[in-house]
Amino acid sequence: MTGEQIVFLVVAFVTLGSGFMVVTTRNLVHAALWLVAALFGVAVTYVTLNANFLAVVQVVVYIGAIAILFIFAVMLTRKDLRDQGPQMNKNWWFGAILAALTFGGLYFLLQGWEGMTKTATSYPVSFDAISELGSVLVSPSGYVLPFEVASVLLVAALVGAVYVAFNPRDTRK
Amino acid sequence: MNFISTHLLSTILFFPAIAALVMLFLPKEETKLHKWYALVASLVPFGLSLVVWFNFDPSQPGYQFEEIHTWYAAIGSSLHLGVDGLSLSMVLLTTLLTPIAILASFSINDRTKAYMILFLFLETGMLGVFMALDLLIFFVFWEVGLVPMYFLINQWGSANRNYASLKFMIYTMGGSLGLLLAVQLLGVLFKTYDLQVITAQWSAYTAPIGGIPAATFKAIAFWAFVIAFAVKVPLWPFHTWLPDAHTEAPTAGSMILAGVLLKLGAYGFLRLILPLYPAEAKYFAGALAFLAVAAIVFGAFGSYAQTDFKRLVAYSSVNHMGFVVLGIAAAAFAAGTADARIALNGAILQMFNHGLSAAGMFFLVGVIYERTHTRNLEEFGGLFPLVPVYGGILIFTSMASLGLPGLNGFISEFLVVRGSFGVGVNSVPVMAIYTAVAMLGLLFTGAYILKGIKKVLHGPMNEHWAHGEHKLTEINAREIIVMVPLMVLILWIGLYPAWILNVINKAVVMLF
Amino acid sequence: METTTLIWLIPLPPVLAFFLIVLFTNKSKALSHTIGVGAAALSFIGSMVVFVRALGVEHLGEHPFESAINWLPTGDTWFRIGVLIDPLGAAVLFFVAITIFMIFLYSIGYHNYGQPAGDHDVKGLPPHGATIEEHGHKHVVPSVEPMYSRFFAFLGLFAFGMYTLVVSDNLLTLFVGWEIMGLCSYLLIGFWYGKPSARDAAVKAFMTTRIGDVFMLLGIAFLYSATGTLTFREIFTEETLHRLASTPAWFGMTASGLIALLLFIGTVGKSAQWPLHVWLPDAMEGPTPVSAMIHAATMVSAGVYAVLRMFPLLTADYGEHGLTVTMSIVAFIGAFTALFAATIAVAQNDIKRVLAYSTISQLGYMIAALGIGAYVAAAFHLITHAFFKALLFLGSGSVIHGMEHGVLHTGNHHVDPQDMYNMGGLRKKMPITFWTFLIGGFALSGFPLVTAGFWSKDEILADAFGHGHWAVFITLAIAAFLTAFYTMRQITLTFLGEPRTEEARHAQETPWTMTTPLIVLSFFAVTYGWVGIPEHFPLLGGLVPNWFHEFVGHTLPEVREAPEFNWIPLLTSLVVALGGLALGYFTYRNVKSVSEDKFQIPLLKNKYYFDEAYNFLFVKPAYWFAENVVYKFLDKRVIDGILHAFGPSTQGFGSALRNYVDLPIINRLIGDGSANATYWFGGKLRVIQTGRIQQYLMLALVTFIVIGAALFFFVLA
Amino acid sequence: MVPLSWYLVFAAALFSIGMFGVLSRRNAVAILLGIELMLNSVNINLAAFWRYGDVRLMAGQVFAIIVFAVAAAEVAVGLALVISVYRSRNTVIADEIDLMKW
Repeated sequence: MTGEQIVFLVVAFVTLGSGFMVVTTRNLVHAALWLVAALFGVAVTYVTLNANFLAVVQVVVYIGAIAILFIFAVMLTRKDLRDQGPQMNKNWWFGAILAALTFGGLYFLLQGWEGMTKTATSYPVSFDAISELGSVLVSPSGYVLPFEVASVLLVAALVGAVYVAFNPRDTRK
Repeated sequence: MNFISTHLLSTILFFPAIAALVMLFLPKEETKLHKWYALVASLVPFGLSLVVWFNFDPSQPGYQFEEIHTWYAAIGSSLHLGVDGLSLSMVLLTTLLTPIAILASFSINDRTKAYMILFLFLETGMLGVFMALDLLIFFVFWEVGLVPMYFLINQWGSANRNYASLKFMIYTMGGSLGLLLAVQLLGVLFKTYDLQVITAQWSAYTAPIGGIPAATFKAIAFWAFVIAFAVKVPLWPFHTWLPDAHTEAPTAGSMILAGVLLKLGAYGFLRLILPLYPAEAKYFAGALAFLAVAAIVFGAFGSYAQTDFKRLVAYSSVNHMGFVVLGIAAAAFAAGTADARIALNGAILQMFNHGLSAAGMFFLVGVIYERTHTRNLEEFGGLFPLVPVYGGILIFTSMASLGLPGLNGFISEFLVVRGSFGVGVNSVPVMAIYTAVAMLGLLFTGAYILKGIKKVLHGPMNEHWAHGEHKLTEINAREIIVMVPLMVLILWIGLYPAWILNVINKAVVMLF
Repeated sequence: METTTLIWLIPLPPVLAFFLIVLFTNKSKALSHTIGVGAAALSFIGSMVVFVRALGVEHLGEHPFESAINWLPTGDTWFRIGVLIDPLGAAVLFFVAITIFMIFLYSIGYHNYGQPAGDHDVKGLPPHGATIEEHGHKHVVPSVEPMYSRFFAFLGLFAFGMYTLVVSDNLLTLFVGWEIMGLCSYLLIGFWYGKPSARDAAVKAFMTTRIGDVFMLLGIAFLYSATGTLTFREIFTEETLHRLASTPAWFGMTASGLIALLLFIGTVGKSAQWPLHVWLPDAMEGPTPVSAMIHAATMVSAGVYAVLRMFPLLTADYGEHGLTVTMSIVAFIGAFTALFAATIAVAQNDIKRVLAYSTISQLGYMIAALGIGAYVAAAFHLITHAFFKALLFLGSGSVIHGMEHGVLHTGNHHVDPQDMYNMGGLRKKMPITFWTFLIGGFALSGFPLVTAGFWSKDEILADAFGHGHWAVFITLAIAAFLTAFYTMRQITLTFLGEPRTEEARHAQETPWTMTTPLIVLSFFAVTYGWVGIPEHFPLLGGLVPNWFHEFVGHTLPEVREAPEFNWIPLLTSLVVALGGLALGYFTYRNVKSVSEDKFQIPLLKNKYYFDEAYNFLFVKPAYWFAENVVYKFLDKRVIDGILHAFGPSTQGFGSALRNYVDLPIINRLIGDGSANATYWFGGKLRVIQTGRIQQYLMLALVTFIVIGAALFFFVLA
Repeated sequence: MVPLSWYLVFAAALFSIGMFGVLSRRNAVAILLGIELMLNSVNINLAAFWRYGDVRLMAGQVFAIIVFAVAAAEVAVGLALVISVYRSRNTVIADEIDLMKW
């Protein structure tokens, strides 16, 4: 077992554990914080995959923006700070079975795939993935169209979010 | 001009239809314009068919003035037109009678535009049947002719027109269902609807179809053809639509019905049944002859029993067309013999002749109906002094219908009788008996014709028509002009039939 | 001009006259009769020229005038028509031309040309007289016929028909002429169509003759089929005749016999032989010139002429050992008719009807003669009879005309100017008519030696006797006796004695246009007999050569020998003629009124009830059959019934389809049923619509997994 | 070196956990949290496939970035909705937001 593998396993267990806490903990603020942990684990995973840019974006966007947004939302919508009452609905067991089945099914499918045990080639030394990514994203022969679409999507989401969350009763002249 | 000379037949065929479409744009109120326009439009095909007639070479075998245009390539059907001596005489009859009928309907003032448009379409439908050399096209035109006629009877007919028009339409359509199926069968078998190709192959076709022996199939298809045409001819006992339709139709409609539409059936016998089913026709000729004789005899009796003048004339058509089928049956019995050819000459000439005399008779009935508004023979009587010219024309035309020697009807009836009796003497004795029985019909032809003349013209004058508002007026100049070409042809064929019979005869010799 | 060209042209002037009068000159009486008579004269001159030229040809029988053209194409060959004048044709043409011309001339006077138009005359009825003022007082004179022009047109067409028939070289154009005459007889008998009796008589004449005509047409078709030609001289070749005579046909006859019989039935109709004789007496409804034309000179003769023409065919299988079936039938019908009609004639009072039955009887003579093979005798009698019978008819017309004058004078229109019992003593009033009528009557009776009728009748009797046809001989002898009797009765009642009515007292001789034809015809009624005196006749034989026998006899390839002279037939004819005349005179000399007439036997007077019987047996059943069986039952009930049954049955089928298929199965089960099922399922399933997003998601996932698993295991694996 | 399978199994596990959260949590915000986990597991896959394929083809990373954008948009709209619902119904419990039922 190499060091990389050890690192991976540690990170994976941490991440999965945090994820599990996200979905099971009663306190929603804690859940959001566990999410931060899980997201961080994912960021480390990106690093092990040599996707440095992604790791950075993960930290900046997810942890820095989205997770914080969640915490705001949790706080805005809480009636009392203790989060009383059941946090799981009454069909939670069925959800669990489905989740397990999904995992089992995916595992079963992956297991039967011959590319499963593929190992990575060594990362080319002089390859600058970030600049390559940048040029591909804005190149007409690359992904400029999805890029633009994504930006339109973001704008639309922005406007939509404002509109939806906007409370007409609160407006004062 | 070059286009017309290479597309002479299709020009004749479609000119009336195109003229009818143009007529749609004429103003609605101008009845006089409609009439003259339609008359001129129908004279053009007549002129062109005269051109065809004079450029036609009767001694050349096969079809002339042929044209093939792609129509429905996927199923092997094309607009294939052509004429031989047989169809040319019918084309000439049609193009001649249409302007005459249009001139005869100048007295109509109700919705003339629609009326004339229908009439022109009718002409195209009839001509199409006579010119078509493609079975599917034949069938299409066969049905196309029905529609205008249905509306002519239904809209411009007399009291019982709804019943009559419906009976006409449904009967004819019902009769031709089998024809459509049989045509489809031929089309599927040979991958083409071209008449010449099918004629060449079908009569010799022996392979079983769908496991059923070809002979059975052919017999069924034969009867499908026969019934379609028998309804149209009409052959006894499929004739009862005829008196109703003819009686209720407007005058010009009756003229065309009797003059041309009945010929479509007989033409079908000659163009399709005899060439396509020589063996079946021979086998079933006895039945055909029986029905023909029944038509002759019962037609004459039926006519004799009438008190309605127009109905009397209508029944006479059953009687006269019976001779056509008798000739055809005789020819089917003994195809290729001199007797058969004489019988066919007679049958075809009888078609032409009946077209002239029946159209004339219906017109004359219409003339008196327009003036008196009755067709009941009992209400006439002794009209001769009031309308001497009309009376003379009526007697003349009646005599043509009666088959008086020296007029056209005699020639054709004699040839039919001669041909079928000849078949009886020389090959199939039963035809002699049929011919002898048909003579009974010929006798009663005299009886009903004389009855008509007697009740209308002769006897003590019915004073009702002599004075005052009911005073019967003499036939007018337009009506005489309608009758003159008919009468001239009646006499001309009666005295010297060779000019037309020569064309027919050469066609018959080459075809059968 | 070529003789053949001339023959072609002979029939044309009358038909041209017909068209000219009908189309152009019908308004002008003078122009019309000028054209009509002129046309008749042209044809007459042409005929005479042809006749004279024919006389000049030796062996005309073998080398007749003939010419033909192609007429009808029939397959690979042509049907040819043409003209033929052989000795028979020439002889017939001679008398036809004369009589026709005379009749045309006579018609001018008969229809009162030059008289004023009538007071109340209408077209379609006989003229009733016109009132004129003369010397200050009014009196009624005969008025001109309102349809004067039309009459000449019809006569012209009639003449065309007869000439066509005579000059034809084939049976078909003969038939054409035959039928055109039929039409004209219809038109002329029904000339006064306003009278119901005339109208019905016309129809009766046409229909009765048509019965014969259709058989004749059948015979023509048969002959044409069997020989391939209708031209006389092609049929009458030895081999053709022999072939026909040896071909068996139906009913135990040979082909030639059957054909001849069928053609003969045509003659039965046209020549008014029993049993188709009924039309001829009724046909007297027509104007008198018409009666003369139809019943004496031309149309009825045409029937006999046709049999004469077909004589080789009739006798083709006659081998001098007994008559063939056909000949026996012909002989029987002829002889029977001769006697039968003569008996009826005895009881008739209408002057024209007597002549009508007399005509039937005389035609029976000719037919009987033909039936026993006496060709020349029949032809001879045909011609002599045509002359004297035309004379008698025209004479009777003259009498009627004179009587009408009397009727107009007295103004009593109830007096029938045709009834002989209203006449009497006319010999003084109408001397020319009397003397010519007397000549005609004696000729008809066969007054010995001087009249033509004697010679021709005697020849027939001699022939019958000479060839041993006893039954025929005796029948004809009795008929001859009756003929003489009723002829004398007629003369006595009409001309002799004293006038029985006021009208007869005021009768007047007729104008020259009417008497001239009488004189001309009476000349031939006497002299024409002299051209056929048998060579072996005592005293007279050989004084004049028997030209007729020599000439007409050579029409046939083999001239039959005239029978040996025998006193028995001669004495018989002398006795019957003179005896009949004497008896007639003495019986009717003093008869004053119809009640004194001993021969007014109802059976005879009513013509053996043939009209009634035919009406009951044929006419009414035919109409009944046509109306009730064919039209009302077959067409209206059966055929239309079946057709109309299609309507209700289709409707019944449709409603059955609706009630038992559409409504329960398609509507309720499938249509409403699917809706109901959906509704039911919806009701049951709606509980899963909880509105809870997570449950939806779960269901979706379950479905996804199940489908995915199923796909994986069943499709991919 | 870590085999590809590890990453994939790891991503599947994270995905299932997130899914469990989505299916089972009552709080709408918690459901959104589960969705975030699922999106991240997808991103891991994208990155892994990029790395284990030809690194010069940047599709994996590009799509991961687009998923980031989508996730951001989703969170923004989702949370706005939650807040809006909360305002009107005074609850964020998913079971109680069941207006759209029969």
